[in-house]
Amino acid sequence: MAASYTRRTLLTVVCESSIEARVVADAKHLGAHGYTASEARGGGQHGERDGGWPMSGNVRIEILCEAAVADAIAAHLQKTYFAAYAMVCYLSDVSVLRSDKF
Amino acid sequence: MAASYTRRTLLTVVCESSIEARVVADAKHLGAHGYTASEARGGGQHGERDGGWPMSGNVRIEILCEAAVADAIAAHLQKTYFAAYAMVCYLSDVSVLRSDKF
Amino acid sequence: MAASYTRRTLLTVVCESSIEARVVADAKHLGAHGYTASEARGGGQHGERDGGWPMSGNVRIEILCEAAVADAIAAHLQKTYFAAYAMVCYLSDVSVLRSDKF
Amino acid sequence: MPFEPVILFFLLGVIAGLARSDLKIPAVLYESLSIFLLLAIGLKGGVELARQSLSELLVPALVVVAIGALLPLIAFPVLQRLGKLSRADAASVAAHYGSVSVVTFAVGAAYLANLGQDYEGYMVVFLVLLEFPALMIGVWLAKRGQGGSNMGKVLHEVFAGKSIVLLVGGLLIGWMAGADGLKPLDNVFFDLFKGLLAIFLLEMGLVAAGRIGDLKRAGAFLLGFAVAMPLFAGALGALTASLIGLSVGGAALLATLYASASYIAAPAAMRIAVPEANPALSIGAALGITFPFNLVIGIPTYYWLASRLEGVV
Amino acid sequence: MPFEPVILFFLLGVIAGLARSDLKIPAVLYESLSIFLLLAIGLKGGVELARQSLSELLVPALVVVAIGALLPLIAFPVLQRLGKLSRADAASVAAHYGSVSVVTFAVGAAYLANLGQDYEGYMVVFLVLLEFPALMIGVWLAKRGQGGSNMGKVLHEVFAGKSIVLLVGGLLIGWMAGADGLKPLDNVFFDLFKGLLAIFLLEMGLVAAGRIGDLKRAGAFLLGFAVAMPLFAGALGALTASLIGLSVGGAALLATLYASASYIAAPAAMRIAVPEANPALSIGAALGITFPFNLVIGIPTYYWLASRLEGVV
Amino acid sequence: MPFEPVILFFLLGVIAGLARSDLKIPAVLYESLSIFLLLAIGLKGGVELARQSLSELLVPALVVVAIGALLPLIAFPVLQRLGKLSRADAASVAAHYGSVSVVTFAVGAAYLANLGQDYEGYMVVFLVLLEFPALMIGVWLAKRGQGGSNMGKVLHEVFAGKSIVLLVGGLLIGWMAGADGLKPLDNVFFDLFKGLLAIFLLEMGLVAAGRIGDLKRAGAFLLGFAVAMPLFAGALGALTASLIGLSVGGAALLATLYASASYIAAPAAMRIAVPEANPALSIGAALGITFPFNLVIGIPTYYWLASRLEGVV
Ligand SMILES: Nc1ncnc2c1ncn2[C@@H]1O[C@H](COP(=O)(O)O)[C@@H](O)[C@H]1O
Ligand SMILES: Nc1ncnc2c1ncn2[C@@H]1O[C@H](COP(=O)(O)O)[C@@H](O)[C@H]1O
Ligand SMILES: Nc1ncnc2c1ncn2[C@@H]1O[C@H](COP(=O)(O)O)[C@@H](O)[C@H]1O
Ligand code: NA
Ligand code: NA
Ligand code: NA
Repeated sequence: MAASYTRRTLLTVVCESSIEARVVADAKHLGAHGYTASEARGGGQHGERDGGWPMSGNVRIEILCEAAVADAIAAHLQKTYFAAYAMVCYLSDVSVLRSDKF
Repeated sequence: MAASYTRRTLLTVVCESSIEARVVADAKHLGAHGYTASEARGGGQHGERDGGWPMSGNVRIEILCEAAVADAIAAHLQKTYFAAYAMVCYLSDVSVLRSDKF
Repeated sequence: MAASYTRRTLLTVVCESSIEARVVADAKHLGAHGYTASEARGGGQHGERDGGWPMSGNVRIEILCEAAVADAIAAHLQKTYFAAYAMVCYLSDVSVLRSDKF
Repeated sequence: MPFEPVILFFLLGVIAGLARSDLKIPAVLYESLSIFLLLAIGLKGGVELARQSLSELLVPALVVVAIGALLPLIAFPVLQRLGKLSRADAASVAAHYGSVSVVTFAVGAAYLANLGQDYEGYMVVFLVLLEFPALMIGVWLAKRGQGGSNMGKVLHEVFAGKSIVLLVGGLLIGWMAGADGLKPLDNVFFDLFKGLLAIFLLEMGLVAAGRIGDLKRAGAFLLGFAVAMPLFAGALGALTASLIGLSVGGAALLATLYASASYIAAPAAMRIAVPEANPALSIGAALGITFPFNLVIGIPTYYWLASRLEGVV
Repeated sequence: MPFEPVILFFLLGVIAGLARSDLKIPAVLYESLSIFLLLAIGLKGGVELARQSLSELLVPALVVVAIGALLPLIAFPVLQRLGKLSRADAASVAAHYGSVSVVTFAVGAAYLANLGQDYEGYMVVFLVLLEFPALMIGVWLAKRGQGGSNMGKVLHEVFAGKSIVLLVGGLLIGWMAGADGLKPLDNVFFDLFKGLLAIFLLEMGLVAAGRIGDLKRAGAFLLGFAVAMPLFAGALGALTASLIGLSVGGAALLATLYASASYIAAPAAMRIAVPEANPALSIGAALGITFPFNLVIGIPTYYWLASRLEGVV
Repeated sequence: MPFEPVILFFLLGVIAGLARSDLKIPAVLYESLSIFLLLAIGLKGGVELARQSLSELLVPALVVVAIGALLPLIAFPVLQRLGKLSRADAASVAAHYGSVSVVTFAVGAAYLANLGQDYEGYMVVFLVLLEFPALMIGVWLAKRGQGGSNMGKVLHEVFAGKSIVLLVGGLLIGWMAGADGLKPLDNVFFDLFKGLLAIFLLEMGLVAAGRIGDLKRAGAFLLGFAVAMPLFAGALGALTASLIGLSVGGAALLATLYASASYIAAPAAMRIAVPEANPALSIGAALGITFPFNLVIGIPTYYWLASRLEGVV
């Protein structure tokens, strides 16, 4: 196969929409080169968030990056947002093409 | 790094929108503490589901939980919905912060 | 547990909406039996794509398939679209039920 | 036969769909328009109802519902025996055809307005009443002698379903507020009705074109059923209308209601209550054949029938 | 007390929400309607403003803002001492009640129109001016003596927030174009206003019904506050109106503004600037109690109050 | 020069975008409004066309298309030689400027209506006819001598693309139904047109503000081209109009069509057919410069030109 893969980390953050811009800015600041965001609903410790009106919308943000960058972002999110905002974040290992992008 | 990770299972279910509420309720009943849902389109054994009208919409549901809970939910979905509904489900391993949440 | 799992590959493609139909058609041609798509926004090498108007929308496509099929699709996407289109793609390992579907 | 321009929007949608145009009506616009149409129809009916003595409606309503309930009971054995459909499929298709299509009703009303033909304002009440009995009967037909009929879930699905909530809610608001109270809302709910119906029909055309694939799986019997059943039901509707003494316009609309097949409430309810039924069959027939058939051929036919029967019965 | 039909749409939404209907107004329709309502209110105000000498507005505006700024300052100690709320929660709730609700204002204006009661067109200017001071005060109350007040972010969040952009933008466009220039847009921005407000209220009813759970966490004190505060603020508004010599209609609207609690701008600003405040408390009170209270009971009461005060002061 | 208020909505959008407001017009509202505008323009043109002998249109239409086809052929060498753009980029930009912008056309028509200036109703036919030849020419320019031109895909992309489907569909429906048949739809498709155009322009302002970054990459030559090209094309349009004997209003609109640059059909088609062209260049120029230029300066200029030429030619 022509494709050659590199291991990278995929950091997924689900949080309330009101902080989307800040989470993305923080991630870039800590070394992320890109992100993907999509609208989401959900439920967890902070109750049901059904997206029916602006204050109850969630966003699902995915960031592909090097493991160290993912760690730094996750640590930053934990410190900055976990106490006061509805937020979940998790990491997984993926194989990417064009590793220089991430 | 301040962040300390725990392994958890991420169960992803893609199914027709009409059963979203039931799948979420079942998952909670079987031990899930939260979920994330977003609108989706797609295609598979049951043909194209383009989301153009209510009956052809899909939903993508993600549930972070312990491996045993994910197994239980997956087994339940298989038994209850696989025969009659458009549905796909898969599991992957992820690292979470704040493992007590899941 | 009644559920018995098989390993499969999950190929995720994030790309500009204008080529969604072609990517899906190519994937089916190369052996995919299904796909899931959802609207997305994001940013990367090609700048911010905020989904505010049709030309700036992204789509997030997921394809569950055998590893060889995923490799073939990824290689094809790299060859056909990477140079000219905003696109990211990555692979991860997942466990599926009903492996014959994929 | 006079010509109703909103149908052209439906045809445009069908053609765009068949030509694989990238024209897509966003799902949210579909939902928004259907919320609007359901509310507006309810409000209109409610305003008419406020002019009406409710007690006089009781007997006609009972007759309309009772005869309407025959439709799924007649369709079921035909589908199961002649059509060789499984019990679940036969029951689900019967439920779709026993229930009613709000948009077909709206096009029928527009057709009459175009002709300057009046009709009883409380027809909307019949629309509401006819929506659900067939769904109950369908579930019962599917589950007879099996236990675990899920009837409770269906009841909730139907009564708390958005189409009943909006129709009945609109009906009540219209009834309470009356024509005067709603006057400031007329600019939206009455004046925009037909134009927005046209856009909705454009979307329905696209959706119907997407069901063509389903029709292949449906088989010749079901295709025939999708044309014969509305004609039979329309005739029954026109007769029932004579029985309860409706005007020509009212008779045409009752025929249209009986003849129409539900594609909003019924698919949703059947999917929950009779999951083993294949939705491609019932939706393909109802939306792919019967809906366009009624729009283009059925409604003028039912009107003609209603005019014929007037002198006779 | 006369009867305002748009409220029935709100009630329908509440009932549908409590009955766990699957009726959902798509989030995009909510956003689209709120864009429309904000723009339309701004345009209307701008057209009126063009008829007005701006310099005459200066003193009344200063009085209205200064007295309005008392509201969060009065509410805060009550919430913190009597209500035992944390500093952040007390500040956030105070900011919600000090700011204003655009939709409550719109229903108030519809109520007056229904009665044929005129009011000063520049009330919309007060609406805009009252939106943000309370938010600044809320942030200041929360952060006093803590440093890191984030005031810059709040200022940007508020002034570049969509509700101010659309209201002020509409105001300026209306002011520049004048009634004649906007005439070709009246079919949309004026004629559709009330009907679309009705649909928006249906949605708000669904949202409010979803906040019921929050109310349990809020506790009895906050429930009482959510009724008492608007009555107190409404009375203060009616008095302020006498002070600056508004008509009865204007006084009723100013009372409504003071009495209303923000649930668009305030939640967004507080979430960014005072994240440690629990949004369930402030939103539950503002949207779950005060908003419906004002719609059904408050507005007629403020109008009654305004009529009473007219002769007196 | 008279003043067209809908432009203020565009400016509001630009300002909100530059101020980084959180105001976002949901993508679905954008799509819904563009469906509405395209359909409405088509319907309006169709109704006018029904009053027209089609055979008389043939020669003027051929002239308009033939001269319009010169535009991309002239722009391409300028862009490639003087502007040093790659072949693909030059071809893509040429295609954008050779094709037309529906919204610029609509604002031009509103501008004339505002002045009480009539124009030939069949201008919409020219709008449709001018949309695609330039796209074909652009693809041909990009692929000349390379093989694999994808022309088939482009043809399908354009003819089954939503803007042609809705414009032509509307045209046909309007033509078949005629003014009388469409009367019940006027409340939506005609009365709401200008107000909804205003909201659409607000959104376009936000989008245009977001293209500012692209302009930096575009370089000084392209910025100059984005102003000079519409002026040149507008003059050519006014001359062509004299040639075929259009009224002043018609001449102003034809000039506007020639001068406008496509940002709906062209970007979509070029993305598929000439992927190696950088969309930031063509969209940045067309949407970031030419569109606002035409709205504010171009349209009044073309009207002035058309009035001047009237006596002369
Ligand atoms: N166990 C879970 N699995 C998947 N998503 C979750 C889970 N818990 C929370 N979430 C998502 O994260 C958001 C915030 O979570 P929380 O802070 O727990 O309320 C929720 O609204 C969900 O969308
Ligand atoms: N191979 C696949 N990869 C990704 N998603 C799939 C796949 N197969 C099915 N799906 C999704 O699952 C839904 C139901 O699948 P099915 O039951 O196979 O029709 C489809 O509409 C797709 O959204
Ligand atoms: N590092 C990343 N992590 C997640 N998504 C990304 C990343 N880089 C790019 N993307 C997504 O892929 C799209 C195209 O990427 P690009 O070709 O780099 O502009 C972007 O608009 C994002 O949605
Ligand atoms: Na029926
Ligand atoms: Na207030
Ligand atoms: Na042009």
